[in-house]
Amino acid sequence: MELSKEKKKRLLFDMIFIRRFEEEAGKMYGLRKIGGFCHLYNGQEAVAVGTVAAMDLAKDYILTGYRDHGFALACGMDPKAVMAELFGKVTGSSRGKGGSMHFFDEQRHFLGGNGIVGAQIPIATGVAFAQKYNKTGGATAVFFGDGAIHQGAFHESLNMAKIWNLPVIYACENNQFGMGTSFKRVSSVEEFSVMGASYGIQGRKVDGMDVMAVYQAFTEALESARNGLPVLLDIRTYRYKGHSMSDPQKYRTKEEVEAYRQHDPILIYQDRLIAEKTIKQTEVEEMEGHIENLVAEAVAFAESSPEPALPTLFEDVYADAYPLETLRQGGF
Amino acid sequence: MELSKEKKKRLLFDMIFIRRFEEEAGKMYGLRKIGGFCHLYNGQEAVAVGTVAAMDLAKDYILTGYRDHGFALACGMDPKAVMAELFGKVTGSSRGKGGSMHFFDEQRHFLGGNGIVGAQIPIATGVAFAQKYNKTGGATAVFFGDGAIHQGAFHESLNMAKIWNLPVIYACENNQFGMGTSFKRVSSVEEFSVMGASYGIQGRKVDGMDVMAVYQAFTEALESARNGLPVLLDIRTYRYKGHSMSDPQKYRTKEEVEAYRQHDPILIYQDRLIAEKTIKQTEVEEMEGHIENLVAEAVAFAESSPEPALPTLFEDVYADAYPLETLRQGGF
Amino acid sequence: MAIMTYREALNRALDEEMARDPAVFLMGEEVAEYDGAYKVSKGLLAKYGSQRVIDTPITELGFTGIGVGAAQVGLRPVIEWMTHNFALLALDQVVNNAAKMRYMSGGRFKMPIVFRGPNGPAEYLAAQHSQSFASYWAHIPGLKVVAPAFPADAYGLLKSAIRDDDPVVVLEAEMLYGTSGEVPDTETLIPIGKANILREGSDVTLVSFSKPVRYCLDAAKELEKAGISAEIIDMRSLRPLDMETVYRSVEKTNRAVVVDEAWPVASVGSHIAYTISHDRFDILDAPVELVASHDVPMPYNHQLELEVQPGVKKILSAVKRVLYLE
Amino acid sequence: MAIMTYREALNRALDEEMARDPAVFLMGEEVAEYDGAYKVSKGLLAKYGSQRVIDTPITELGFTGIGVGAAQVGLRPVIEWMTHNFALLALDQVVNNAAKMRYMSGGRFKMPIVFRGPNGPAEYLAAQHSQSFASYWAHIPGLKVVAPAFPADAYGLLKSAIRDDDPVVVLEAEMLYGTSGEVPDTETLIPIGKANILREGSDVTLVSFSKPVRYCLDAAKELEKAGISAEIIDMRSLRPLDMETVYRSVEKTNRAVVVDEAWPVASVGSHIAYTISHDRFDILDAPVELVASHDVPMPYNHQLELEVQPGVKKILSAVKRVLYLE
Ligand SMILES: Cc1ncc(C[n+]2csc(CCOP(=O)(O)OP(=O)(O)O)c2C)c(N)n1
Ligand SMILES: Cc1ncc(C[n+]2csc(CCOP(=O)(O)OP(=O)(O)O)c2C)c(N)n1
Ligand SMILES: [Mg+2]
Ligand SMILES: [Mg+2]
Repeated sequence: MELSKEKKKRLLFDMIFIRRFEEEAGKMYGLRKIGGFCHLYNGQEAVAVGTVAAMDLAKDYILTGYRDHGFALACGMDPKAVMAELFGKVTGSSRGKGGSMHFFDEQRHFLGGNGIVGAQIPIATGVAFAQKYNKTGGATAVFFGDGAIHQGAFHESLNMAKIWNLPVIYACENNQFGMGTSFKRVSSVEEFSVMGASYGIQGRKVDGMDVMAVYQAFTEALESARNGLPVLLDIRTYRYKGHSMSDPQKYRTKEEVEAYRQHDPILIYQDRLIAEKTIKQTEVEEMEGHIENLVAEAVAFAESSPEPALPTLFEDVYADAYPLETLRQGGF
Repeated sequence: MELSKEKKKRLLFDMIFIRRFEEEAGKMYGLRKIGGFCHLYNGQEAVAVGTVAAMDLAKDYILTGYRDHGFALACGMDPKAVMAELFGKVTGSSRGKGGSMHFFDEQRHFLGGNGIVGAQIPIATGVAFAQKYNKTGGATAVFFGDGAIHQGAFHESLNMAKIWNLPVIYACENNQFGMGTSFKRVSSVEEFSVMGASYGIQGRKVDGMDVMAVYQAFTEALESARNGLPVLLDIRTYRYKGHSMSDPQKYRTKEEVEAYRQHDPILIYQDRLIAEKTIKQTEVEEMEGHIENLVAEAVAFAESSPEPALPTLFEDVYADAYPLETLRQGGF
Repeated sequence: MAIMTYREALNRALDEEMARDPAVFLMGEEVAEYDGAYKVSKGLLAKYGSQRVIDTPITELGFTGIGVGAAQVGLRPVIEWMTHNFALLALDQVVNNAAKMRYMSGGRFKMPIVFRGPNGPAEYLAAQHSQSFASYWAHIPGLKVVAPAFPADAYGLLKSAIRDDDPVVVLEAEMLYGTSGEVPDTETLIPIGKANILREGSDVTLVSFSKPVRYCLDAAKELEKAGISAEIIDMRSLRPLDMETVYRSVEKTNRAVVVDEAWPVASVGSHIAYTISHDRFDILDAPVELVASHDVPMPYNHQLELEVQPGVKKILSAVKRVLYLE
Repeated sequence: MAIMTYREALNRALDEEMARDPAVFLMGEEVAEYDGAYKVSKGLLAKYGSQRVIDTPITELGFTGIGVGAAQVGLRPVIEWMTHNFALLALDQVVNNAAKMRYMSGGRFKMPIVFRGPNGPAEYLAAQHSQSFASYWAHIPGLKVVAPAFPADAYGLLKSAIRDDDPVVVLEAEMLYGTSGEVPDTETLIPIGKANILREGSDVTLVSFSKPVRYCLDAAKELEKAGISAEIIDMRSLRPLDMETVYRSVEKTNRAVVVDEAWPVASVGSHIAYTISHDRFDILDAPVELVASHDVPMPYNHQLELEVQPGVKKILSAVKRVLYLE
């Protein structure tokens, strides 16, 4: 299970890339190029990257909530299409109709991007159901927050996954807050891994600030899931930014955030790779330069892309020739 | 915690009474005096009776699902009003508007009677919330089936009950079937008591065919609940009749039902009381005679009561003077 | 033409579609070993096995979401809700996911899923079990909605629904499962979005769907005795609504009565009535009447529950109003 | 008269009612320590403590049901949904329990509970977060429903809602929280079920509620320039609907345009439009127009999302149609 040098570097690249992409997204939000809710992924990069490294997206699937930029990019979605989507442009991955919370890429097996807290949990269970139905050998990983785990959808899904032996990994991306609420204030248990016992499912706590730990845990979880034994993971991570863009963050101290930043998943991993001589400092700098270009390219693409034409609002409602006139109201 | 002789007899009386009442309800259903869904309680009498014996309905509350005849009677609802409700008469406990699934008695602290599987679980949690809010010292017991425990409402409620230390007992009345489905086919665990661990709540299995065991377990559970520690009980019982009135019961054998009938909660308890000389056979016969009269009285009352007048259909929609004309449609 | 019940017609549609396409599966409470709470899935477990006919725990939100996920990756789930009353628990998955998946992904996903089960007032079931939620589904863009009143339509619409690449909600009428009618022997699909003229007439147009269509037929017979000729349109589909067929009829009769067994406010019935009022304003000789249920929860008592709902008497009286005979 | 925002007006209503009646409590996601996701509950935790201002886990079904239970035994819960979009998860508790408890118990229980939160199209939030569910609530007997457009109404209606012994759903307009207006200095309740004539006029009646009321005001100014006098009625309550006030206006103007930002099919807007069409059939000089949102999920792109919704331009064009000027 030891990764190749190339793959190890790739993980570093992906994490730095996501971080930079998010910083840029934040900047573009400040410039009002992006609007609405925009949930940045800074601090949590090791989770998406470690996961995707373990998975085989030729047959496996990933779903997550609205904090989906990191997973979309880790799954290999085109950053230009992702940035353009944030800009609401017609070249965006959802033609400008989805925005930050609704990234999808059916080819890269990234199935969203869901704005309703917890709603992705049963949906992912259904994807795993289909994998079993079609005997694809694939598994599905679904991510949800520490806030989402209390939703009824969680309870209903895990029970069905177990009774039907579905190939699914339930991964709580526990960044310790649901909006302004520390998970400890609204959770009757401190370790979500214990919840597996209610369903005869293995539960496990994972260090989400360590990309290799995530990779390892996912590799093992996948093996279990592929054998029809669903798994529950409580992945401890931390978000550096506010919940969305307009969060005064009074619910935590600057010191707390700073302390976590000292254990930054990127820095730790980078130092480790340098120490073990997998990568050289100069290579990292090269990487950063490359990433800089990619992000700039994405922004330039988004910026220069056209807005969707107004009649596109009537498209993508139905698959077939729905009587279009009935969709128009009020003297269009 | 040893019960007085009188109280012990009372438990026997109540169980026999419920059994006879249900037999009569079944008969009346056959005669088309009662319609719709009618979920009989035969076999489960020890649960309702043992529970109520432990509770103090001056301050405690009980809620259950649609299989509510047993609890309604155990709580002391007037059997005449209950039978009249089954008949849909205006003298019924819900003025003929509720029927079998919707018994209520606010004075006897029986809060229903709910037709949506699992819906009573959060409602009961709210009743317990109010008890704590008002510092009444009371607790709430909510009953739901083995089928209901998988509903998301269960998961959401137990977590909140624990974080707020609500005085509530979650009692799964596990009669081993949800309609035609053995609970083992749809449950990822065999013992629901383990689910308490997901919420830091004590879980416990109870023999629901033994009224004293139920009484004991509830006495202890109530003490815990009153101290702000909610409890989860998995009460094993068995229903003798079909799920509702039109159930061919192909999902179990006659032998299985017969085997449970050998451990009938009434017979066992009656034999025990006779053996320990709490009651004499003749007293039991007297009791049965008395019960026979009560049930006959209830039927006579229901039979002779008037149908609700048509305009009553517009009553009880709102508390105040809602513009009645707007409730009428289609040229009444 | 075979005579079969509404229930059998639905069963046949499921059976044929499952035989035709291995991606079709049926999931819900009691659909497999119990053969369905209303026996619509009778025999399917025996025929297609437990991989394709699946009993779920009582978890409407969960298994509806499972259907959405399975459809997102290409299966064609048929999700049975034991009744639409319980579908409220699953509404979020239908409204926020199934109906919007295509749109919010910019067209990346098909959503070939069917949600079905009995809907509408039944008998002796009281407030929580006897309701029509037609308007909840019809309100939502991205969904299609059908509400058959006859075995042939139940058969043909369910087949169309299963083959449709959009999510389709099927409102089966609980009280009609046991009713019989002719169904073509050969495979016949009924297109979604096409109303059916059940009876031609010249004096008044009766527009309805699902169970109350039957009352319209009875009312028309009564009216005929009084020399009044009623045209009856069974909408069959509630989304899209085939208003053109309605308009053509109203152009002939200049009068319309809409019958919907749901509550009146913000109902499909009042919407159809408005649409006629608006689009055929100039030719209407009388206000369009709506016969809906009274605006109250359903009582258990049988006399009351019948009084709450539309029936022949109320339809006759509405017809008399539009003909200024009352 | 103080000038305050819609948000502040709601906050004041909550504050006054909590001060007045210790049975009133506020529960929802982020209502306490965060002061509310939209800051409607600002300062209430500090003032009333964590027993009465309660942060919940993200469990809409659960805490809504908790509210129902608390109300059943006499408390007066105010349940905040972070938005009505998420209330779909809780719908069952509102529709099947809160709305029916009184009825199915034959009048044994009051249900003094308020469900509130932002509703309706917002900005840049896309399909799952930008929807109006007015019709879902208005459809249900047993509920009352209010949808204020101005701070004074938000204040006065929320106070009435909290004092009402029936369940009341309050539709707050997400885009109006920051808008300002006069609110009486002394305690003033607005009765549920009374519309408000915002502007008198003689040529056409504009009927609306919530955010689009503002567009009607703007449209009326434009129309005035063209010599057209528009009367504007803000329904304020959607259940019960004060149709009498609307009828009196239409009797004067003989023309009506209804504006509703929800989807058109089976909407409150189409219901109002039907009711006018029916009850004032003889005096209408033109079909009642409905300006609703286009019948599509909400897109993220800002130009598209504006185009989807009713706006001044569409209202003007509808007015021109009812005046046969187009
Ligand atoms: C059903 C539902 N309820 C409420 C919200 C509003 N909301 C959006 S994000 C959020 C917090 C979720 O926290 P968590 O699950 O921990 O995810 P994180 O944001 O930390 O990634 C809330 C309450 C929503 N989108 N959906
Ligand atoms: C939400 C919901 N789903 C489905 C039903 C239909 N239904 C009524 S009872 C029942 C079985 C419930 O079984 P269980 O909880 O074990 O209770 P029991 O009947 O054994 O007392 C079902 C599926 C319902 N009433 N509500
Ligand atoms: Mg979180
Ligand atoms: Mg059971």
